[in-house]
Amino acid sequence: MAEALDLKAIGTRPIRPDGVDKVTGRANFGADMALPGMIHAKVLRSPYAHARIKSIDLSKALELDGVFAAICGRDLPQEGANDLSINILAREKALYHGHAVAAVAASSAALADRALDLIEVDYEELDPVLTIDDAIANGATLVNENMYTNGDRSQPPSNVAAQQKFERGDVDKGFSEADVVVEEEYRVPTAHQGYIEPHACIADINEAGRATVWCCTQGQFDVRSMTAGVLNKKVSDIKVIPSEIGGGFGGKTTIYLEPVAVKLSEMSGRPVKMVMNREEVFRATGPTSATLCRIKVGAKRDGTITAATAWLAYEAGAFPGAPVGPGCMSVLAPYNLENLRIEGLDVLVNKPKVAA
Amino acid sequence: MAEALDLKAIGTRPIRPDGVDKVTGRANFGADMALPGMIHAKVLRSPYAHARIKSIDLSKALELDGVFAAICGRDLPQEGANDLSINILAREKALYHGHAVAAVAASSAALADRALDLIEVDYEELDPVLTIDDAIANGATLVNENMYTNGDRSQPPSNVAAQQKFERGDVDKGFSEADVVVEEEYRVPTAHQGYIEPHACIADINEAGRATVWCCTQGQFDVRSMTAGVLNKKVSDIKVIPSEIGGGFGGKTTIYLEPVAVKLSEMSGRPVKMVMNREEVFRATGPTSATLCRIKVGAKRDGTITAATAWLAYEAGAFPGAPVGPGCMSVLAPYNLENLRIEGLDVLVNKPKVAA
Amino acid sequence: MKKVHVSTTVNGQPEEALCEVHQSLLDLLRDELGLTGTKEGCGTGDCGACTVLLDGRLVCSCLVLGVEAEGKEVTTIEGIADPDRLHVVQQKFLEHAALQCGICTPGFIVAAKALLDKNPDPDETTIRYWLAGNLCRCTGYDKIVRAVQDAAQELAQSS
Amino acid sequence: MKKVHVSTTVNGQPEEALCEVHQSLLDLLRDELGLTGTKEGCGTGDCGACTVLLDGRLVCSCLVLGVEAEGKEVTTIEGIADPDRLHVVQQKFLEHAALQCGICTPGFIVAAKALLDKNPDPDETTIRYWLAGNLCRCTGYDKIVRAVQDAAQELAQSS
Repeated sequence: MAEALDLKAIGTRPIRPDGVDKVTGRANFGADMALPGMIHAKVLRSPYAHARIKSIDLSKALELDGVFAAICGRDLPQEGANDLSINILAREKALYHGHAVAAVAASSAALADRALDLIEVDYEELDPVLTIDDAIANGATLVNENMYTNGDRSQPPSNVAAQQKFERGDVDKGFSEADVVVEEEYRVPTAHQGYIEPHACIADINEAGRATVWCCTQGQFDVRSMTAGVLNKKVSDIKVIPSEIGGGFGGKTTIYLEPVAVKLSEMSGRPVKMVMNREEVFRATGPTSATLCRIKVGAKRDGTITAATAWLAYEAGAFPGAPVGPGCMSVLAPYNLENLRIEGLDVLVNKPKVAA
Repeated sequence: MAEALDLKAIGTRPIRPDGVDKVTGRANFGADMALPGMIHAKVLRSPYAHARIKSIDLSKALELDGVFAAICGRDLPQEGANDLSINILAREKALYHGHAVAAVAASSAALADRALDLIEVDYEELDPVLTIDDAIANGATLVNENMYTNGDRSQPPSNVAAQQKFERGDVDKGFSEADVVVEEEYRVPTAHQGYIEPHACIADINEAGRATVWCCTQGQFDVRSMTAGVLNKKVSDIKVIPSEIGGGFGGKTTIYLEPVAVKLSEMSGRPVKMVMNREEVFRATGPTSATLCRIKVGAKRDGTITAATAWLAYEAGAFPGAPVGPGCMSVLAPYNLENLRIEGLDVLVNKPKVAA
Repeated sequence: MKKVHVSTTVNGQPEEALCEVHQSLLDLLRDELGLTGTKEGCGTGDCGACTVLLDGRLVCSCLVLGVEAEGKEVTTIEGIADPDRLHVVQQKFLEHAALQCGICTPGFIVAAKALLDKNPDPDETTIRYWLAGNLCRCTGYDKIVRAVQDAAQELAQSS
Repeated sequence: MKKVHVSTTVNGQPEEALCEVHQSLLDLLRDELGLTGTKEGCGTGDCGACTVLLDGRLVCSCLVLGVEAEGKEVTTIEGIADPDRLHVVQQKFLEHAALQCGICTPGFIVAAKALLDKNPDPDETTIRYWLAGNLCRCTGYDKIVRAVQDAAQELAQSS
């Protein structure tokens, strides 16, 4: 054995350096900042999981005393209208129950909430696609009419945004050599990370177009580049200052509120604070994927696996990007298999886009 | 001549990058910060230019409702009791009219002001030394009884903290060769920089002994090391965050309030804000030196200077450190002289220590 | 509607604030008095992040109206430590690493201190029951329970 | 003594705040309403850094009591720009480099705008007289005067 080492850190129980500030209430989290002259914004969210937005009328909300500004999707730059931007404010369609449709900034959060009731949205309700089974069925309602599997426009549009396959050997031969074949289907429902701290931010932009955003994230540079992208601004025009983060678990390195707050600050000339409530966190921020997996394993009596197949369908939510790739890469990875086939599907459904 | 260059910056009139925030009121200066639970401290200042402090009784001030903490010189670490520390809170003597003697932290600045009236200080008034003439006269009252010129204890103590001499050639011979000898005496009074923004800071220290100080300075690292020195703390336990600075002109790279605010924060468990008023700025922060200079120049009728002497006495205020060295180095520097003698004196008087 | 002028005592200090009638005590503390140590996790009394003492009674400040604080005594996380040292519950949370992100910590500490003030020698079941109204997403609760047990032991030894 | 509940209008928005009777309008704006754009340089009405409009009249807010703002209209530096663009006086201060450290700038801009609202075509003497109550330690005034002259000219052309 090696000789005893004079270890300086291993075996000690140091007090965490942020500990004192966290047990005394000093530590500042996302909603703890305040700026002079700050106003508050709230988000109007779709009451439908899937609906065409025929019109949005902000005028009555804007007439309410104490309301400074109101926006909807058409007020964000069309140049940045990628998935991220459309998730932040819906355009043609509301894609999930809770999808942000408009936002109002007012002198108080309560007043902003009241102003939301004055926004008139004319929806045409559509069939929602709520399960993988429904999403991949023949003739399924399309979450996105312009989505083609792996971008292949020679096929009709589909709710399957991407499909990937990994194969080795000959699975038919493998299964035929098996003494036992087990095939099971597994369903895992959507699970939200459930961080105790709701998403929050403050944005302040000056007349020279330079914005500062305070928010609870461990990914301030991601937040900066994403916010710049949605607003079609230079990253050098945005400074993101992270607060303590009250739990993220992968859910706080993306953005929901920040570009809206910057835009409302620009329109009102005031710093704008936005804090989600718990319901908004659950309705509109990214959980992990619900999955439907079919696994088939063939083995000899001595335990040797002769073949295995895995069919993994992951809910992406309303925009592509479920972590099905890592799923495919790991599902059979512990075994040294001669014959395998793995198929992974990134499936759109009318739910919030997954995160982590 | 050189060819025309394609200059990118010279000749343009760019808008200063901090400009928009300064014309809109967004720019945050020293007094513009506020922290939750923050309390306010004020300083009791000596009404005498020179007085022995026989006793200080803080007890009545501490009994006032809403007062959180009070300190005087004995509450600062004796390990750090150098000139800087004694300037920040007087010990045995008050050394100028306005010298900080005690400080109180209370729930409002007005209440802290009222509490100052309850502090009982027993002064023994001493003769003040207010001019260079008085300071260097034989038998002058001593500002500091332990001050020896250039540290030379073979001579009696003196108000002349330091004396420096520069000589070249033979001035007597030079003056004897002159056709004209002119000798004049010049007096320049004390001038305060007069920055419009009074000194201000907020300090917040946690139970682990880590302090954050917000203040208006361009020298945050100087402020950090000085504050650490006075409090006998590690620099790594202090973080200094500079605000915009509303004029400094050399007067804001030292400290007056910061260790007091940190100490009061430690005693009260609250963030402590300190803002000087205009009178305090003039009474207690560093102006530039008053000077008394005697210059003698001998020259021939053709303009050739044959000899020159300069005797420069600079008021240091109550602690040594007037910029007499640079004065000596520059007073005759424009001339190519064969015979010169320059003498510089760093003179203590009962006035605030000079800065810049 | 005009705001209501509320006079209350927070952590032993008299405080005055203007409060809209619909504002919660949590809003009053955070938004009007700037005491942001008390956190909002759910706004519906489920997570306990906003736990404070109101006249000595443990409440979810999100379920109390701000105007109800009139004339009452409120204790928040900011009032738990002495100026010169942490409360033993705070110290034990640090030593047992009973916090991670820290957002639930103020509520847990206010609740745990209230428990020990009432019952200096609680058994594990009592501690878990008392803290059942406080949710933590990081620690898994065991370290929190051990911190409270250790704090109780230390308080018993020092008294 | 209990604080006084003051209802006022600041930059067009209704505001309510609690104010001690001895607090100045400057204190009310800065400490109670968080509008720190208005600065304190002297506290005695000499420097003009705290200049605001009270019912349209130029005042040193350090010389007005906070309670005097009851029912009145206050305009501060924060209310000079439109949300989407600077006021021409602000723009001209930038273009003429009529600011350096910036602590006096809010007072100068509020005062200069008030002058141009009253007298759209002031001569240099009038500008210097009107701004005599505002002290600047950095710029030497000439650039400030030129900025105001240029702003007047631009306003004349645009109207």
